[in-house]
Amino acid sequence: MKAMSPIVRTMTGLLFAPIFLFGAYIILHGHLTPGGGFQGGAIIATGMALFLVAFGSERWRKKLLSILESTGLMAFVSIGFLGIVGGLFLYNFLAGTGSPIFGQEIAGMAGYAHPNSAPLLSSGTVALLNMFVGLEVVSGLTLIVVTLGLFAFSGKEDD
Amino acid sequence: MDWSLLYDAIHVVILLGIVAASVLVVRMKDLVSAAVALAAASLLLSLEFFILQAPDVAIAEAAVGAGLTTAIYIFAIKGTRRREEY
Amino acid sequence: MSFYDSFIETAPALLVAIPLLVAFMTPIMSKISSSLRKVWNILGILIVSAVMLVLGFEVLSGGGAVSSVYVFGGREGSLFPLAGGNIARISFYVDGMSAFMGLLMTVVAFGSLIYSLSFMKRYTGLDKYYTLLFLMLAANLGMVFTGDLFNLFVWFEISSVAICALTAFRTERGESFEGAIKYLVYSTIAGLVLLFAIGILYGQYGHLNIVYLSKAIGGHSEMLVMDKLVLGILVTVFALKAGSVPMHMATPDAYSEAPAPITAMMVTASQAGLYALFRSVFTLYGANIQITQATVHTAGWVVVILGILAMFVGVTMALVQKDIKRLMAYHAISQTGYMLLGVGVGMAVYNTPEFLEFGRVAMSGGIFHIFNHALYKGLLFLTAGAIIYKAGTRDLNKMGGLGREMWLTAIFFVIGALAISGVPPMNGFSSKLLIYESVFKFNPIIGAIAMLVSLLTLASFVKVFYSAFMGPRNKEMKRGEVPTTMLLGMALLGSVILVFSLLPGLVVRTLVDPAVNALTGIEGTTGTSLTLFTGEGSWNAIVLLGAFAVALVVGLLIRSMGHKGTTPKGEGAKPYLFGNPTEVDGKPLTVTGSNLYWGFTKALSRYYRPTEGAHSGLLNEYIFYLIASMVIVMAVMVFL
Amino acid sequence: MMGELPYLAVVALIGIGLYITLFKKNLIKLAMGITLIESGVNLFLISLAFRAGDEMAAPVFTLQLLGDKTYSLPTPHALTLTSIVIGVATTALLLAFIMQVHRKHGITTTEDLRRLKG
Repeated sequence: MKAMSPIVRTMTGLLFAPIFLFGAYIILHGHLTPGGGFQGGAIIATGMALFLVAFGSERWRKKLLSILESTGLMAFVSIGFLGIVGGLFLYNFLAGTGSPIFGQEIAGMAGYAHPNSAPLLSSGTVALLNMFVGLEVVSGLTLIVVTLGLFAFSGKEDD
Repeated sequence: MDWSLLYDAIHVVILLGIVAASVLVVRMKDLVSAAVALAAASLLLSLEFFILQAPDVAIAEAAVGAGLTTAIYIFAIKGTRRREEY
Repeated sequence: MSFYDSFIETAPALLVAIPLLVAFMTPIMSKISSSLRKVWNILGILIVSAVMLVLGFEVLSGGGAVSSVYVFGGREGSLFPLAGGNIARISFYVDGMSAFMGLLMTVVAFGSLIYSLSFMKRYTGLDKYYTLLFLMLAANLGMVFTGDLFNLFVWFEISSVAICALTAFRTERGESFEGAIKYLVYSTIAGLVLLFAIGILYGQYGHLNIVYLSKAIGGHSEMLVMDKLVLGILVTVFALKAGSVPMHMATPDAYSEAPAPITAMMVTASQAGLYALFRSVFTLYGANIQITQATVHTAGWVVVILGILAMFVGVTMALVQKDIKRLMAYHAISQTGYMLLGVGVGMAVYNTPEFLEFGRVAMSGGIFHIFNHALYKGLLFLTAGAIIYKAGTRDLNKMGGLGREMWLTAIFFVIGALAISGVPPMNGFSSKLLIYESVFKFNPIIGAIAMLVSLLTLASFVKVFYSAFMGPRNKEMKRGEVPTTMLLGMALLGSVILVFSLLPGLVVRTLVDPAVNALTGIEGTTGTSLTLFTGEGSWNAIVLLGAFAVALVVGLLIRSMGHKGTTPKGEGAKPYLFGNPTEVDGKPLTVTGSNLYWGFTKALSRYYRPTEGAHSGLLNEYIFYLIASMVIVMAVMVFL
Repeated sequence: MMGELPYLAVVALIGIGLYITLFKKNLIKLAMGITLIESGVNLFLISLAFRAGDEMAAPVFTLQLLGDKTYSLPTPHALTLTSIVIGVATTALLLAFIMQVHRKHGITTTEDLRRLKG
């Protein structure tokens, strides 16, 4: 499909950054506040759809998107397999170990009645899983929108 | 002023809006209008989710239901025919 | 805890996770090179089969009780139940029935994958094909291992989406999209209704775990109306997944349009629906049978009636088909009827003295038939794929004479056709014998219908064999036998069928009895290593084959006593062989397949006209059938 | 009384969705009907979660800081999220198929989509 008028393109450029930032926030704080990988990913994908409509769809690289999608899913399952080290599939082997990657202890914080009731770097693998789900959802949903958009406007047959 | 009354009134208005928007989906012969009505229903539904204390679902519904699904529907209508004949 | 124990404990999760990992890695492997993708896929299916074999051996040799409980993210020792009996985690349970279904799915997936290697060679987008194939395997396995209702819904939907995407895989055929749309709309509506029912159960009991819910449902002094409604919905939705009449409308469309190896796997996916049906009646509603007995018996009768409808409508519709795959798809529906009938009889007499008398035998027959059906139906779909691969057409009237060059395929077809028609000594006969004898005691008329349907099945496969393999050759068809990997896939399934035919008692004892025990909680057996006990008599394939051999030897002896050296003359010198040119006045002397049973269909035109009219192809009508049958089943559950 | 109101909307949404799937011939309308049924089921699950359940389940208190005593159960939220994901996947797949049949055969209604029958 063709790109739209300069006004739309400028506005999209302005809007895209906040949408992306909001989505990233939702993903990264998925283990603390409402939301998570899927919600944040969907928000970013909405921004991508806006981008697609405004700037046209000729230069989207579907191959890259599908590789990103596979990577996200694969990383998710791999983290599950890593859990076998701790005993079982999908076992949360990072939580509370004190490791710099999301391993911060949350002991001693009970009764801390704030909506954000734990530090950002806690929760072990949950946050990592959220990120990979986010990656997968962004690329997957964008892929769906790009494919359907290409199909609808240019009639290019692939898939 | 009794705020809970206002809260209930908003609740009722949102539910009525959902039903009205879905009736519009049935009535509209122009499919793009129907898709927009569907998006409106979805957006009101996400507000309703927020009222029912499900903020995470509300975010997802707003992004997916009102955003992406509508985009997909519009693409599909572009790829087929815009009017519903009968 | 030894390594083996912890492996067994983790195995259910691995069996879902490994196909998922293989599926997601396939596109990346495919980007590197296509032979790497092949190796990766074969490696994946080998690992899955190995894990499934070990797990299956462990569970089935333990007699069928729950042998492996896996809780996601749980720590050893504190797995189950959590404090206060609150089970908030996702858990997998594997008992005899789940292991039985898992083994079945893995065997068929193995055969399909090997067959696909050359069958799908001429298509592009194969990375997506194999991704979806493994996704479907993961969904099927997840559906039979899951221990909570919501996961059942998720796997149900993933399986539907994968099936639809694969049905539409061959984009050059416009009809494939039509089949995919119909199946997708149908299964999506069914899935949403299922989610609604699960929501009702959650709202009432605050749990999704099947074990917990089964205690809660039987925990009242009498059944709640809501629970009966939910059972009605569950029975309808899972009967739809299994492809039972009158919710079968989209099933033949999807079966006939999907590539042949996928159709073989779709049969196992539909049997996952059967599994869910049995599990929801026996495990979810049958745990406190004193309270729920009346409801379970009503559900049993509903299942029996659905089974009879599926058997009869399926086989009669198959008899008039011209498309070879559509014919087989209707047979799949008809055979599903046998399983519903067998297990339905078990449900209808559950917890009464009759259950020990014939109900358990009927259930063994039904569950044994699940395995047999997946094997021979898988084989038949693969042979159909081979026939289409060479003939270049699906229309039975345009084929002919393939038997001379494709004699191996013809042999595999005959094995499958004899097994599906229940001709002794094939495996289909052993399971049908169990069903006939016990159903006859339950209700003689239903038993007679079951036998009649078997006869019609044989008739329609005679039609296929006649049209495809015999008669004059069509010049446009390709010559020669199909590639070796396709033959290998068929040979795998065919040899398993032969083993099952010779040792029905052993198979029943090792595979079926643990499954029945797991479902009903009543220990029992219906076979020794060679002989199968039907309650009335017994069946031993070796003895029958021995009698055949003796008769053959006697016949040959008599033949050797006759005159030697006589040679036939004239027309008698030309025996009617595969592919002989038999022409009269320059026209081939042949009756096309669709005219073969003209007299029969003409005589039954009063039945055929409305039945064929009901399969109108109109999606709105199909949805109406679904909703109407759901309402009827719910009303029956509540008011009877 | 306010707690029961969403259930009326659930009935309306599912009813309207079923009406569309039973009586509307246009394929895209049919897909919209399925989306409406899905919204209805999602709303049903979320309404169930609101102020339901027993003491053993872990509730979500969003408005507790404001002195509101109502709570919501987290499990149906997870169910609804999954249902939304599955919904968007099936909708996209269905619409892709619908576009394909239109491109190949010019089919837009269920009346024309009946070459597989009998």
